[in-house]
Amino acid sequence: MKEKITKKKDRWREKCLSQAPYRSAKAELSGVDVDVDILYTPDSIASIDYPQDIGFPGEPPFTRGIYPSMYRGRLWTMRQYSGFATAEESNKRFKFLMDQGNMGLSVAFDLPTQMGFDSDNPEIEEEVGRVGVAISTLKDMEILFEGIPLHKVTTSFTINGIASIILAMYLAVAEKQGVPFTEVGGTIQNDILKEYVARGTYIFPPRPSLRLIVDTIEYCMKEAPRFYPISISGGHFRSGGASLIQEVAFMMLNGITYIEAVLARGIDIDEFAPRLSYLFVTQLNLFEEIAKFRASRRLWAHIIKERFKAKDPRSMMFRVYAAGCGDVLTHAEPENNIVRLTMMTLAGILGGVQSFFTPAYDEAYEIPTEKSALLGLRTQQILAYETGITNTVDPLGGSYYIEWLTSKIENEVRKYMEELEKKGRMVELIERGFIQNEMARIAYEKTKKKLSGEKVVVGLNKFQSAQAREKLQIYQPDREAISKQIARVKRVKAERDNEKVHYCLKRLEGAAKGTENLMPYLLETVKAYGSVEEIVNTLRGVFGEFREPVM
Amino acid sequence: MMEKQAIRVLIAKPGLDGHDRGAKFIVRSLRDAGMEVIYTGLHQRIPEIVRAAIQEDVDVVGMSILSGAYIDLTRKFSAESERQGLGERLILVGGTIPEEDVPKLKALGVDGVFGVETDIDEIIHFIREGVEKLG
Amino acid sequence: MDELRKIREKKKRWSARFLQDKKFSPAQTSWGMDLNTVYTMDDLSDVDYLKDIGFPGDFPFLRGVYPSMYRGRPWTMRQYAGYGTPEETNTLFKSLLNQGQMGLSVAFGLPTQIGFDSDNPLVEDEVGRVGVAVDTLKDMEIIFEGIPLDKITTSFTINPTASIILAMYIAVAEKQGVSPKQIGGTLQNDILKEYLARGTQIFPLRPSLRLIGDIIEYCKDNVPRMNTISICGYHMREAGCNLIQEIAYGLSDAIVYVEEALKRGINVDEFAPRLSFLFGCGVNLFEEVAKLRAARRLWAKIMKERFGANNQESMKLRLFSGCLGSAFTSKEPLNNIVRGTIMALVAVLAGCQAIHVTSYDEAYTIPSEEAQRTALRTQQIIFYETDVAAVADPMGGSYFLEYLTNKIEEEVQGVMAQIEERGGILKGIEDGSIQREITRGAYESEKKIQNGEKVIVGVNKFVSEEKEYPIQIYPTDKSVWKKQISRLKEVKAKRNQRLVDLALGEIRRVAAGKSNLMVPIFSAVCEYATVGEICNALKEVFGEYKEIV
Amino acid sequence: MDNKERLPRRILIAKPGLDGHDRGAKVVATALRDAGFEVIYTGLRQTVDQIVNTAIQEDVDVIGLSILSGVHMELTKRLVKKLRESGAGNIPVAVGGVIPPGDVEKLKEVGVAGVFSVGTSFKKIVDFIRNI
Repeated sequence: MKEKITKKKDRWREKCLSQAPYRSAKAELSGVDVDVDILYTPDSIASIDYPQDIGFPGEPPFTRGIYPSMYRGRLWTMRQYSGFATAEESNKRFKFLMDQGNMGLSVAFDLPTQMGFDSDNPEIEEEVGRVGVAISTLKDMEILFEGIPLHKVTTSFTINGIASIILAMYLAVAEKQGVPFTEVGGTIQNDILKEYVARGTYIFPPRPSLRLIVDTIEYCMKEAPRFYPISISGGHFRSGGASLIQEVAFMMLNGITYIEAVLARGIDIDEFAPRLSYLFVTQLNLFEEIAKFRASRRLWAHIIKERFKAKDPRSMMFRVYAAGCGDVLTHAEPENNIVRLTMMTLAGILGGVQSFFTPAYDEAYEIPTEKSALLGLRTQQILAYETGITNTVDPLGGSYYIEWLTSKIENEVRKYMEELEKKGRMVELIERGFIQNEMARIAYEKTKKKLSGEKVVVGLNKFQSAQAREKLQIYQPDREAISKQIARVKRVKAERDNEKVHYCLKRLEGAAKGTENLMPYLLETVKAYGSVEEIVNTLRGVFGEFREPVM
Repeated sequence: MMEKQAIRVLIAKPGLDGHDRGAKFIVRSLRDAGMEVIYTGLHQRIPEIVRAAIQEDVDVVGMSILSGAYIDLTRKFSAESERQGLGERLILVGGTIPEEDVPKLKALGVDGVFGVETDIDEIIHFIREGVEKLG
Repeated sequence: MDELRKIREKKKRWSARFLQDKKFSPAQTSWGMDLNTVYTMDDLSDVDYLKDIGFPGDFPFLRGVYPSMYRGRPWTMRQYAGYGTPEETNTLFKSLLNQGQMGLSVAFGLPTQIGFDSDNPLVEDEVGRVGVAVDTLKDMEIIFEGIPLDKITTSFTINPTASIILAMYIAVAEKQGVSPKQIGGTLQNDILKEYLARGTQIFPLRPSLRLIGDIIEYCKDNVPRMNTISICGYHMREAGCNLIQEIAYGLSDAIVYVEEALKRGINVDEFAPRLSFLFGCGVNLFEEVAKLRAARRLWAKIMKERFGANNQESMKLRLFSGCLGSAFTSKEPLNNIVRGTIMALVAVLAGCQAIHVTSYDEAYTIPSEEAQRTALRTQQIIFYETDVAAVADPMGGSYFLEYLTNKIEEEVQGVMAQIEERGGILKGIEDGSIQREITRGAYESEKKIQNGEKVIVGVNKFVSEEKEYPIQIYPTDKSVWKKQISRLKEVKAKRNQRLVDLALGEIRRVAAGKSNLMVPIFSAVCEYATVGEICNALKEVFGEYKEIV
Repeated sequence: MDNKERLPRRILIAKPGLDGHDRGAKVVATALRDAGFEVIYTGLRQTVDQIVNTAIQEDVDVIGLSILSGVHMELTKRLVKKLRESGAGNIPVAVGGVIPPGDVEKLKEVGVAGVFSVGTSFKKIVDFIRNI
């Protein structure tokens, strides 16, 4: 059969195609371009063994999805990232989005919080409440979740350098609401390795940071089993300019690093691997993006099973949270971004993600307005309820092109990972700045192509209209609200039991010098209203600070 | 004839924002264009940036700001330049900056403002002309 | 075969393990067929790749009508446009061409579509409202002023007056020094769907069909690059029928036109390559792609097997596709950009030759320039940024899609057979049974929306508080009408009335006989006879259609 | 039951103007029939004079106009005027179709009793007629 098709295809190429001139096409899979054929047929995927390579949803290697009934059973979580200014304002936005059908909360923090500064620190005053909500003490966190019962929602926190502190605060809020830790669900990003390469909110050097992460994983495993203590991210590499292959490969190598660090404490893989989650972004190349999710599921299942000898299929599940990539949005003609975001959201859903975030069309970096935030949610709802794509699991499965791409991506990632592993362990490669350079090289090439017009961006470098540059509106936080936040932090610091705070910080310092799990100490400190900055300074005293290798 | 000296540029990322893709792209592009470029890395405080500019004796200081705090940071920069005596340099700010805020930045002493979708050749050209004028 | 058995066994085990007691919602296709949770190879066990799927550019054309598809060249991004006066339309066309649009598409005002002149007191309010007003050749000259007709192609949404508009277009070309042999484009010219769904019919059924036969015959000899009919399922779908009926009615109408042309003794391969089709693209991604692929395979078989076509070109179902406007909502209009994107994607994934994306504000006004731009950008982004056009029929082989394609083809064949059993589509139109079927569908689907069974986001689920509409309503005034009647007066004063009368007399004479009407219509148009005058001459002979209510 | 006797029973659904999109008109006519009303549907392209004549001859209780081509203001004004001139100004008129929100008040000023844009629920329309 295969031979017959190949033969006929060759004849077709000769007879029909040779008379029709056509452009060549490349996949942007990696730095090395891969030629994409003009047509895929059964013989393109003849080496694929259905039961072994594709299989059934809910069974390893999970190519078609990690749950047997996927979106027929229940929809992905529509998780719109939001948070700005103060806890009060963000609390209001959360409630608005929940009223509109948002199923899970997702908190964005301002940069001072992410970097471990309190709002009342005059050195960073201009950044308070700008790109997310300001959280300095437990008081702020209590207000953020005022009237939101924590056993009814799940919350995702985009926080890394101080993830353990935020987790402690969230658990403290739950305790005050009378919700047992065992009923608290959500995710903290807590993936520090990618911060050194792509996002920049690191504080401590990699090794102590890694310890903090293992502490949270171990703690959640025992105390808060519904909580995902880490979301291992490839997405930020991609947004920072990496290729699709790098996105997957860096994520998996980081994942391996975390897993090995936990295993080093003598914990069994099947005890914690089911609580790991992963984060990708989607860009515009629809089929490549869909294939990426399928390939990653298959590859990760193999790695967990073969390399780490997991037995529980749940350990092998690649649970993925994805977001549309802000990097491909343009400031010119912002409505065009609605089209782009629709495509990126579609890629995620056809890729079988567990939750998705569609950014707002009018922000490339800034805080969305209520209207644009709502449109992001509407995009997901239209896909979920109007397009019928949730009616069957992995609807593209079997497509010659998709199956070919899936295998191709899997192989390319595998090759690239092997290459990198030969060069060293991930932590070392990051410390040396190797990964950073590897990524910057590709980002540079990509940006050049975009600026030269070789890579078409509609409305930007091709088909610009006269009024191309719409008015860019930068979110400026309400100064009055910020002043209130600063005043609140000062008041909390004045009114709390300062002796107790000092005592807790001392205990924390002592524990940090040893090898104990730091989570109980952090919990104790935040409950005494010890602030983010105070905790970070205490830990910095023990751990030191990371300095970026020079470019 | 004296050989023309390469233009020296300091690219800085003030503030806490960690999105350095744009800054790194500029660094590489300016180097490709034959300039000597010093990149500060992330999370630079303004006084450190001004100090580095004086020490390295650069012709151009470019700051990449994507967090929206460009006015505040630029104001700090110009006060600090005054204090440390930075003198005449070509000052550039790049990032997400709306049209109507450009005059405000110019009033604070910024020579050129570049949005995120600016053509790189435009920036190179601007630097060459600006440095020539400075003498 | 061994592999299939293995998969079947495995699937059975898998279902027993996971799907028996698990809670998951049932799902159906839009026409009510139950869907499995997952599709695998064994759902396609009777498919023979070479025979049933094949290669693009090769019979049965399931994977596309051209071998290289969009790698060879992009589809034509054809945004339907035109309003107000011919001058305004001309300006708009030029701006769209500057924006990268490749083909023009003219929307006509209702009076022009139905054969009334702008100075007819009955139509005062409607001149230039839903499209441009054309009374005489003069207007057409203005619309295409400075647009070289040998360089672009134009699509005309015009039906009972298609012959007049075609004659005018040829006349404009000749004035530009362009031979009719060089001009290309598409006339909608599909009268049957007007009786069914769109409502611009003028004459009774049989003479209307004769006019279409005349156009086909005339173009074959004189305007060979013109697509003579665009056979529409689109409007029936918009009027309420489901996607099976959309294709079944469309293809049944097409068969009528083919038979009409064959009656004149023309060989099928002489005219069939100039037939094209217009179907809708809905938001149901997989169904809609499957539908268009199924239509392609089915049409190829009909042409080959039923009409004995030999030329492959005759078997190709060339597709122009448009977003279903009925999927758009006037609430939260920006949501329509999301819907438009999915529908445009459907068209591309299905391999259409030309695509129109509806502007997001079209649910209640003439599109604003910005909304029009976004609609065009939707297509450009899909082509240039998403790379879905890099591979021909990229979804081909998907178990779900191929399964749906087969099912839809079967269902469409069933409906077509039923229509034929009941005496054919013409009889169905004449006795109103098809119209009733369509209305029933519209009513049922409206009820489903109202009781929430069919979800429309922002309308019956996730409804936000009604805010101000962020949309500008197209302003209307009487200036278009005034301008238009004053021009018409001027043209009438300047033309040679005696020659006009002679030409109209010739139209009446030919209409009563059997010769081709395009010849006298072309002469009348060149003398600046009006659309209304020509239609009235024809009405005197043909009579008028009476709607069955 | 006296009260019930006086409830409106006969409804004229009319499509004035040239627009041929009759999906909405036909769907509403069907829905009203389902709700137990007697519905007279005019068919396409009715002039204002024709609609008024039919309304009087058929002794209808309500006139419903369906207009999708944007000419609702002009046509409605003309129809209401004609109704009054013919001594049938007491027949309530409802307008349905593509009506921008800004025009709703204007239509009511002209004398229209109800305005129903595309997507209005059948129940709302039925309730409106019952409450006349």
